[in-house]
Parts: sequence; C-alpha cells; structure tokens
Amino acid sequence: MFGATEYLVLGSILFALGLVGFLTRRNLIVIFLSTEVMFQGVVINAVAFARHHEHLEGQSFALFLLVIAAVEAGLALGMVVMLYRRKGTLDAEAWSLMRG
Amino acid sequence: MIEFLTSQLGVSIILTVCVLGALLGAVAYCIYFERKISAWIQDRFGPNRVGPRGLLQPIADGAKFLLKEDVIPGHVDKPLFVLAPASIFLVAFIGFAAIPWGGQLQLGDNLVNIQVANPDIGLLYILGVASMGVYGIVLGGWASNNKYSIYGAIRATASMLSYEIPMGLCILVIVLTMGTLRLEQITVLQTGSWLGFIPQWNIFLHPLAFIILFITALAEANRTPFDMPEAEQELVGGYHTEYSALKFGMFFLGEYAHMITASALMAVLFFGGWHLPWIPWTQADAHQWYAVLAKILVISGKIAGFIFLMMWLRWTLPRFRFDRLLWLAWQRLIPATLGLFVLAVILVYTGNHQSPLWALGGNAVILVIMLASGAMARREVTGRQGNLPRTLPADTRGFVGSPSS
Amino acid sequence: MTSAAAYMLYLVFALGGVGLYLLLPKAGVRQTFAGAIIGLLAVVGLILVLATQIIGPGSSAGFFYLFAVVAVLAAARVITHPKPVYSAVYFVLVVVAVTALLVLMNAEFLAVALLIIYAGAILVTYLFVIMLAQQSGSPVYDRRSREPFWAVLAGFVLMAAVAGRAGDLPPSVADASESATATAQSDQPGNTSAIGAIIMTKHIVALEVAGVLLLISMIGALAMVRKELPVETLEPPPKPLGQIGREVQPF
Amino acid sequence: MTPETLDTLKLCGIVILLAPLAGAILAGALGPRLLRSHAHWPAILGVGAAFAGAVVIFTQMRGVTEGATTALLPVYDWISIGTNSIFRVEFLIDPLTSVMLLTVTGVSLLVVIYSRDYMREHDHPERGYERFFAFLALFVFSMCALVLGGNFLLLYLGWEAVGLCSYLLIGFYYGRPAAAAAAKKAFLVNRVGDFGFGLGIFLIYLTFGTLEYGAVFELVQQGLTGTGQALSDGRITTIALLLLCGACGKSAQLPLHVWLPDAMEGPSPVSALIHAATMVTAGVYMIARCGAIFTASATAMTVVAVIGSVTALFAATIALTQTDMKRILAYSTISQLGYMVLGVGVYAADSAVFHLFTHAFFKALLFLGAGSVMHAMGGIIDVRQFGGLKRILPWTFRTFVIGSLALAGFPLLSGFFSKDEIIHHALQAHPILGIMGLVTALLTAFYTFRMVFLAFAGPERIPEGVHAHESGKWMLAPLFVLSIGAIGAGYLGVAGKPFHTFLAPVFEHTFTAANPAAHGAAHGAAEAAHPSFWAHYGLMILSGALSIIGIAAAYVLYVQQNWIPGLVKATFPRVHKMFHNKYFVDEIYDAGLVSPARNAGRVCVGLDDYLIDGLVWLATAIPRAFGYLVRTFQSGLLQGYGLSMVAGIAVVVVWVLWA
Repeated sequence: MFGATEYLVLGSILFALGLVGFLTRRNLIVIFLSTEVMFQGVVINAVAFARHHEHLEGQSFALFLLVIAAVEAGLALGMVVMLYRRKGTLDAEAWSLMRG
Repeated sequence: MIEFLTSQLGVSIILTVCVLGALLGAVAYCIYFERKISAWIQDRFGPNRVGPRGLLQPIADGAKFLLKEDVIPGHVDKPLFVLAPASIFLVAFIGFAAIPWGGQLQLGDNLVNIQVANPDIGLLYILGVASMGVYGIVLGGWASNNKYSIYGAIRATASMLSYEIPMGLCILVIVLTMGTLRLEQITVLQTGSWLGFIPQWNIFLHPLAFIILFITALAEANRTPFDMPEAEQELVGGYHTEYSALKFGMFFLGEYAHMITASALMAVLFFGGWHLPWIPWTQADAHQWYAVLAKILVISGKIAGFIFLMMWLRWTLPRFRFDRLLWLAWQRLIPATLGLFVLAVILVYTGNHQSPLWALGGNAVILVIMLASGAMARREVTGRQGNLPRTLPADTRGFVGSPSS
Repeated sequence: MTSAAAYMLYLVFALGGVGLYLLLPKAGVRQTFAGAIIGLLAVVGLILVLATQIIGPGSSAGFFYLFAVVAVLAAARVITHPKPVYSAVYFVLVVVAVTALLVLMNAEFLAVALLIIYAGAILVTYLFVIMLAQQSGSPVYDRRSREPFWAVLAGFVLMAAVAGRAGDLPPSVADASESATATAQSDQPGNTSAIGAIIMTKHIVALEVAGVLLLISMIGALAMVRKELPVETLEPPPKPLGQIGREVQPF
Repeated sequence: MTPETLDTLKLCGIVILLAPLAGAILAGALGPRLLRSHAHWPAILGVGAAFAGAVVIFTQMRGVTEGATTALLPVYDWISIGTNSIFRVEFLIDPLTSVMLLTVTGVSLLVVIYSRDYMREHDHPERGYERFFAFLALFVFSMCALVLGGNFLLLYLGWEAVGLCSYLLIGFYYGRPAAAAAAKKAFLVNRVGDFGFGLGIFLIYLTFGTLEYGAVFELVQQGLTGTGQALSDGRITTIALLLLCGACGKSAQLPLHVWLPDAMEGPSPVSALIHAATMVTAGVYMIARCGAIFTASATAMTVVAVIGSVTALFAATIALTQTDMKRILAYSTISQLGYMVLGVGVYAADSAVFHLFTHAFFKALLFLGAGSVMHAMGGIIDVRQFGGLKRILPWTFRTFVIGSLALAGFPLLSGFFSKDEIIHHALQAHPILGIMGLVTALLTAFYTFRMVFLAFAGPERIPEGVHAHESGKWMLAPLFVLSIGAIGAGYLGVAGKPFHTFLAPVFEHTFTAANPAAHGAAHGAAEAAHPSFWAHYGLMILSGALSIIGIAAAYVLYVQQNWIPGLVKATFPRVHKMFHNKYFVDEIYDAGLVSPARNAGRVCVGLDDYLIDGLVWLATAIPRAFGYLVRTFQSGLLQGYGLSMVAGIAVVVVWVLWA
C-alpha cells in the first residue's frame, strides 16, 4: 500500500524552503535557484497525488512543469546576464526602479 | 546462497563487481594501447621498458598516480576542487549499468540477464548519466581559480551542451525505429538478416545517424579533433591544469571510461550489440554459458574496435578551432539530425521503419542536402575566417576576463 | 493524520524554522553552528514523526528516509550557502534525491526526464552564468539576507498549514479500469509508453502549447541577450587580495 | 448599350481605379528599400494602365450609336444603413466622364513621365523620390474616383482625397517652412469650401433621400415640371450655392482663391497636374455634373456666372504685376478657371468643359515648361533674375511659346477656340459679362507674353553659380506631346463640333433651351444654330485681334521700350501696389478672420491652462495625497512584494484549510 502523506509532507517542506530562499536571498541567481527548489516540491506533490489516485495525470502535469522550468531558466538567465551587463552586480536590490 | 547467486539480483551484484573491475583494467590498458597505437602510427616503439613489450606500463603509471604527492593549490576552492574529479569518475562508470553484455543466461531454473539492470528507460538512463558528466569539468575549472582552467571549462561546457543535442536526436532516431528504450530489447530486435547476408543492424538503416553519433561521442569525450578544453598551446592543460596525482588520474580515467561507454552504446544501437553476423543463436543454445561468453566477447570486440577508431582519429586529424566546433554542431549536425528525426517519424508513420531501402534513401537525401548546403556555405565560411575580430568585443572581455569581486 | 501527529509535526517545523533562521547568512555574529545543530535536530525529529506517526513502523521505507533527508538538507543548503556555486551544486543534489524519490514512486520516465532536463541542462546553464558573473569570493549581497525572520515565519506557516492537512487525503478517484492498468504497470515497473500515450492523446494540446512556449522563450532569450546595452557602471568591484594569476588581462 | 459594353466599361472603371492605387502602394511600400531610383515605374505603369482604360472607355462611348449614353454601374454595396439607405460604390460613365477621364489620366501620365527626370539631381533621385510618386499615383486614383463616382458620396470621397493629395504634395518639401505653411493654407482654405460642400450634400440627402446622381436629378426635374414632389425654390438655390461653395474652394474662385498661388511651393509637376490641369477643374466638373441642380435655380446660375467673370478679371489684373513665373501661371489658372465657371454660369457647360479640356493641355505645358526653366536655373523662378533663355533652353522655349500662344488665345490655337465660345455665350447672356471676358482675354495675352519676353527674350542673364542646361528627354517628351495638344485640341470644337456633339447628350436636359429655367439662354442657343457671319466670326476676329494687341503691347513694353513699365509703376503707385499685393486679400483675411480666431484661441488656452487644469489638479489632489501616504509600501524590491504575497497566501491557505 502506497502512502502519499509522507511525500506530500516532503513536497511542502521543499516548497517552503524554496520560498524562504526566494524571499531572503539577494543574489538573482540564487533567487531563481530557490524557485527551482519550489518546483521540485511541486513535482513531488504532483507525482505523489498521481500515485495516490493511480493514474498518470499528475505525472504528465509534472512533465509540463519541466517545460515551464526550462522556459523559465532560459529567459531568467538571459535576463540575469543582461542585468549583470548593465550594473555589474547580481544584487536584486540594485534593481528597484519601481520604487514609489 | 546458491539461490541468491543465481537470481537476477545476485547476478547483477556479481556483474557490477566484474564490470567495474574489468573496466578499471580496461581503462588503464586503454591508455597503454593509446600510446602503443600512437607510436605505431608515428613509426616509434612506444612503451616497451616495463614488463614484456611494456605491458606493465599502466600498472606503473597507476602506482605513480597513487604515490605522488596530491597537491591542492592554496588559491583553489577546496571542496569543489575535490568533488570535481570524483564526480567525473563516478558519472563515467555508473553508465555501464544499463549495457547488455551478453543476452540471457540459463542458471538452473532462472533465466537471468547478463546486465546490471534492464530498466524500461535504459537508454534515457544512459543519456541522463552522460549529461551529468559536464559537472566535473565545470566545477573543476571553476574551483581551480585559474583563467586557463575556466576557459577550458567554459569551452567544454559549451561544446558538451551543444553536442548533447545531436547525440540525443541520433539516439531518438533509433528509439523511434526500434520502438523501445530497453537496450537489451534493441539488441534482440537486431537479430536476423536482410537478403540472407546483410545483418539486420541499424547501421544499415541509418548510417548517417551513426556517423553523427560517432562525431558527437568524440566531442562528448573531449577527444581529438574536438579536444578544445585542453588545447595545450592555448590553455596549458585546460580544466585540469591545477590537478595532479590521483585527481588528475581520475580525470584521465574518466575520459577513457567515457570512450568505452560511448563505444558500447554505439555497438548496441547500431552494430547489433552481441550479435555476430551470419551466426544465429538458436533457441536451444542461446542461453547456455558458452553462448553468453561468446556474446560478451563479441560485444567487447566491437567496443575495442570503436576505441581503436577513436585513437586512430586522434593521431590523424588536427584539432578544430573552437568557433568552428560550435558551428559544426549548431549549423550542420543539429539540422541534419533534425532531418533524420523527421525521416524516422515519417518512416514509422508509413510503416517502413524496418525497410533499408526507404531508410537508406532518406539518409541519402539528407546527406545530399547537407553536402549541398555545405558547398553553398563555403564562401561564407572563408569570408568569416577573414573577418574574425582580433580581440573579443569590449563587453565580452569585461564579462569573462576581468576578475570580479 | 492524527492530531497528535500534526502537533508533533508543527513542533518539528518550528524547530526547523529556528534552525533555518540561524543558518541564513546574516551580518554580525555567526550562528551557523547552533543553526546546524537545531536544524539537524529538526530533521531527526521529522524522521521520527514520519516513522512513528505517519508511515508507521514495520514499513520498509528506508530509501524514502534516505532520499528525503538528502533532499531536505540539500535544499536547506541551497538557500543558506553564501556562495552561489555551492547553492547550485547542492541543488543538483536535490534534483538527484528527487529523481530517486520519483523512482520510488514508479515514475521512472519522469525521474530520468527530471535528471536530464534539470541536472543535464538547466543547472549547467546556471553554473555557467554563475561562473561568468562571479568567479570567486562572495560579495556582500550573498552574505546578508533580506528580512530572514519574516520570510521564515511566512514560509513555515504556509508549510505547516499545508503539511498539517497532508494526511487528510481524499479517496482515490481512479476508476476500476484505470486502476487495473495502473496496477498492471506498477507490477512491471516502467510506464514510459503509458505516459507517452496519455500525453499524445489526452494532453496533445498542452504538448503543442508547451512546444510553442519553448520556441518563444528561446527566441526571446536570444533576442534579449544579443542586444547591446549601455553599461551603467564601468568600474569593476574592488579585487580581493591574494589571488594568483588574476592580475593580467587575458587579451 | 449592350451588356458586353457595360461589362467592358465596368472592368475599365475598376482598372482605372485600382491600377494607380496599386502603383501608389507599390511605390510607397517597396520604394524606400527595393526600388529606390526606380520608384517611378509603379506609378508610370499604374497611371499608364489607367490611361489605357480611359481610352477604352472613350472608344466604347464613341461607339454607342443608339439608346442612352449613360451607364450606371454598381460595383458593390459600400455602406448600408437600415434597409433603404444603401450607399454603393458605383460608376457613372457618360461622355462627360469619359472626357474627364481621358484628360486626367492623359495629363497625369505625361506628368509622371516628366517627373522621372524632374525629381532628380544629376540623375540622382531626390530625397522622398518614392514618396512623390506614391502620392502622385494616389492622386490619380483619387481624381479618377471623383470623376467615376456615381453618387455624391463617392464624389465627396474623391473630393477629399484629392484635397489630401494636394496637401501632401504641396508640402512635399516639408523641410521648407514656406511649403509647410502653403500646404496648411491650402488645406484650411479648402476646408472652408468643403464644409459648404458637405452641407450641400447633407441637404441633398435630406431633401431627396438619396445621393445617387440619376435619382437626385430625376427628382429635381420632376419637382420643376410639377410631376413629382414639389420643391421650394429656395431649397434648390441653397443646395446649389452650398455646392458652389465647394467648387469655389476646389477651383480657387474668388473668395477662396488664396491658396492656389501659394500652392506653387510644391514641385512643378504637381503644379502642372493638380493645380492647373486636373484637381482645380473638379469644381467646374462638379457644376457641370450637377447641371440639373444649378440650372434649376436662376439665382444660383447668376451667382456662378458673376463669380466666374469677376474671378477671371480679378486674377488677370494680379497676374500683370507678379514676377514669379509659377505665380503668374497660378493667377492665370485662377483666371482661366474663372472663364470655365463663367461658361457654366451662362449655360454653356459644353464650352466650359471644352475649355477645361484645352486648358489642361496648354496650362500643363506651361507649368512643365516653367518647371524645366526652374530645373535649369537651379530652383530659381523669379523672372527678374534671369532672361534671354531662348538659346540656352531652345526646346523649352519653343514649347513654352506654343503654350503661351494657346493661353493668350492666339488665333487658330486651342485656347482661341474654347475661350471664344465662352465669351460668345457670355455676351449673349449679359453684355457686361462678355465685356469682362474680353478685357480678361486682352490682359491674358499681355501678361502671358510679358512673362515670355522677360524670361526668354533680350540679353542672356543667368543667376550666379547656376549651370544652365536643357532638360533631358524624359522631360522634353511630355512637352512635345502637350504642344501638339495645345495646337490641335481646339480643332475638336470647330468644323462640326465633334466634341460638343459627343457631350451633347449629357447636357441636353439642363444647359439647353429645353430647360424651363434657362429662358435667358434660349435665344442665344437658337441663334447659335443659324449664325450670321458677323454674329459669329465677328467675335472671333475681335478676340483674335485683342490677343494680338496684347502680345504686341507686351513686346513693345518689355522688349523694345522697356523703360515704360517703370514709368507706369511710378505714375500709378497705388494701382501697382494693389495689383502686386493681390488686392490685399490675404491681409484682409488675416485681419478679419485669422487674428480674431487666434486671439480667441489664446483666451481658450488661458481658460484651459488655469481654469480647467486647476479643477483637474484639485480633483487629482485627493488620490495623490493618498498615494503619498501609501507609496512607502512600494519599495521597488521584488522580494518585498514577494513577502507580502506569501503572507497573503499563507493567510488564505490557513483560512481555507482550517476554517
């Protein structure tokens, strides 16, 4: 018998760790890494539910999530490179042009 | 105990131990043979002092690697500096788990696979493991804190990322043709012959895919003519400039292990794995120990053949320039393999994927298109060489070269 | 999940939150040792809670514990390590652990896909960018966190809220036939063709959209990075002392 | 007409419209990148196709021997409001249309060919070369739409579109302030006329419920003869005067003539095509087309005739003192347009259209010749700065003289016949109108040859630093073709009058004795049918003599005894000043209209700046104050927003899962 609970707990822990990293770190690259950690939590969650319900929807959902992660990585890294060229720093706080 | 040993798990464990041992030896002797072959090609003697005909040379080399002082320079990033060779060594060896060495063996009542594991996703597993190989180089280059190392690492990363795409596409062509990801199954499906004398190997269906896979295998293993990361004249030793002793040895062995993996993959995918042409293993004796032994010898022979080919190329061809290397991957190999992929899809859709006539015809069309576009691009290529900038653009120079923080 | 289990879980989470708060890079006194101890205690507590309250004794979930612990510890290091390169390497470890966990859940194809895409492609590009942008040392913005207290509080409240209800799973929605096929697949590990079938039939539109999305992002990234931009700050950050071989411009 | 003929006509109409449009689009779209110095080809081919279509239409119309000569060819439904008000894109093709089309596309083709060389310097295209040809082809499209249109809506569309093209082409050299101002002036003055014109069309729709020519004219006829819905006389007069207002604007008649001389800031081919041969005649065409409306009101006809004759005389007097070649020609154009309007006003629409036809040839010829001079003089066109050019520009000189003779009404050239007809009809309508026409003819001959002698006769004088040279073949060829037209076009109106016979079906119910409103002209028309020698040829001899006298006087004053003009100027300073300053019309407009409007605008700006903006400022003060309070929350930092977002999500999750 498969118990999904422990996987769900693990998924939520990974998600929350990624979230904390996203909120606290100031390096743009680490911020994006943190979002990838959040993705891992979500993937575990999706697959655990797929296993629980014994169908493949969760797994295919996780596959599309991988696509989104790849897209995000490509664009985000492109942006990071560009921002770095502009200011010579990866500090997220260097980019606060929208300050009210 | 006997029961456990004759089960699949027991056989896998025994096989793991044997393969690892054999591989370490093979890798060591690869280096020996490389030196011998280079000597042969260059009309020299090669190693001939240690042992009869220099056969103990690898053992002496290994002892030297082990006993030399393991220098860790002061300016390196120590944990990653240590992690890098370990990871490259690890990655180079775990890929062998999915290689089918000798079909199935009848052990008492059990029919066991002479294969460490036969997962549903065997081919993807090998691809996945191979894709991890780049970490050792990247981390080693970065951790060395040396501009030659980092240039070597950047080149290696760029070329490996680029060549992984045509490699994956070539493998996908075979996957589409065979309809399975299990390497054992792929081998079995290549049984038989066409017209009674042409073995039903994939090389006769998609020769172009094999050639491209061979090229990408060279590039993935950073072998000549694609060994830009360690081009001595430009980059000293590339990413392993700062390494010495055992760590250097691990990089070195990793490269040869990579070659062996790639050769095994090519043998399985395109040359029928453990099949010998014109010798059908009949049901009766296919699972007997002598048949399995013969199969293991056959596939080992094929692997050795590919390794010899790679060494031969290394001592024959000059090195590519780096931009030409990437140009080849992105502007020639990837379009060609995309064409092959589409061809395979069409063949599967029309049900002709096992017909050599159709497949070879499609290959010929793609080859002609490739050559034609190459001929048309020749003028542009020479022009490009003439216009190469002497120095990098200003912003690139600041980005790559200047020490930040 | 019983309420006792839930409360024990919250306790463990609170402990973990304190540990993480101490571990996050901050100015002033280094508290990483205390943070590491508290964090490890929390992980041990988590294992105990899982073993005694959720999975139950007697179940052979050894691999799950191994990879879960690796994943959690590595994820914690991703967000606490002051050097981005290490963050990336630890993230590779997270990916490998998650891959293993997916294999445990019989999602083999997904596992290998995750490995190839994340570890093989995405993370290498991350490392690439890190290497290009930041060759060694850690600048001040890597050694200071932003509002660690509130972030940890918010994140862990969210985590507790979700994980606390993880035990109240709804009953499986699988109908008999699907369940039969899934069971058949789970008997013989490997569901690659089943996934292929469902993606190519039921989710074909999503697949096409995903392809278009990838194409667009590729074009976008190319268009973005190729553009010449004015450099706002030309002077490089001050160099750290004592670095060998870095004073000479390569070209 | 047979169905095949109708099909051919429709096809030709579509080709005439679409070919120049396609040329314009191609020249504009492909010109800057692809065609560059070949950008004239789309325009030439498009206009050439249109000309071919016009020729086909003309031959088809000539071939019609029996039945109605009017074809109404619906193309498609354009706008439909409800069920009973459908405005269609439709062609009205009759002899008048075919003559107009022939004139428009023919002259356009020649001008486009001419422009190929004119718009380049040392065989290198000027800046905006492709733009020029795109606009030119667009103009041809618009003008053909105006002429071909079968209802007032299409007429208005073409009317506005030619105005737009005129604006764009006058302002072609938009970098020059004078050109920009001239374009603006032309546009604004035309707006005044078009406003009246638009009101007229509204009133037509209001009165008759349709805008289709045939239906409207039918209703007018029925109203007059009492067979249909009765019409109040005032209504028809109002409509006619409003339409006349538009004609005044477009054809530069008296109160609204001020834009045309300034329009000479545009390139010379534009002046030749738009501001001499085609667009400015749209007013005349419109009055002729709407003959049923105009002839229904004697008052309106009187006003038309008076405006025409006064404009003719008035513009001729101004032209006496101008020194800019193109401006002399511009005032001459106004004057000749005055003749045409006069002709329509005295029930001689066929003569007016005939004059329009011949005028297109010789005036286009003169403008293109002036352009050739300008090209040779490096852009200088003031006759005081050069002279004696006849040896430097021999071919330009010869063609220019032919055009001038035609304009001056020299016997047996085209202008002589057409102008003579109009004066003849004017004399019959009212002696004063006729005498004004004769005086104008004398003045025309005088000022035209004043210009010719100043520019071409006497000792050679060339501005400093100008390398004068004869123009190339692309420019001379149109001049030759137009010269032939200027000499020969008049003979279509004599000896059996094929031109008038061809046009007769169009005007047979309106500008004739059969029209009950046209009693005044009935007598003259009857007499014209059986003229005595002196009644007809006497006038011809008189006007020919006037023309020769004018030319001779110009010769005496500006070649032989060229001290006299100075003496005259000194003797009558006030008259000269008045003529030279164009009767101060611009100044009067400025003082009476523009300045008050500007001052009113200033007041409005003040109100807007202080009153309205102040209120708006007050209204925004409240949100701004609020924003000032909350802006501190917007840190601009990604993770700040992230934190608040996560906090919110946490609250929501706790709420949903636990409450």
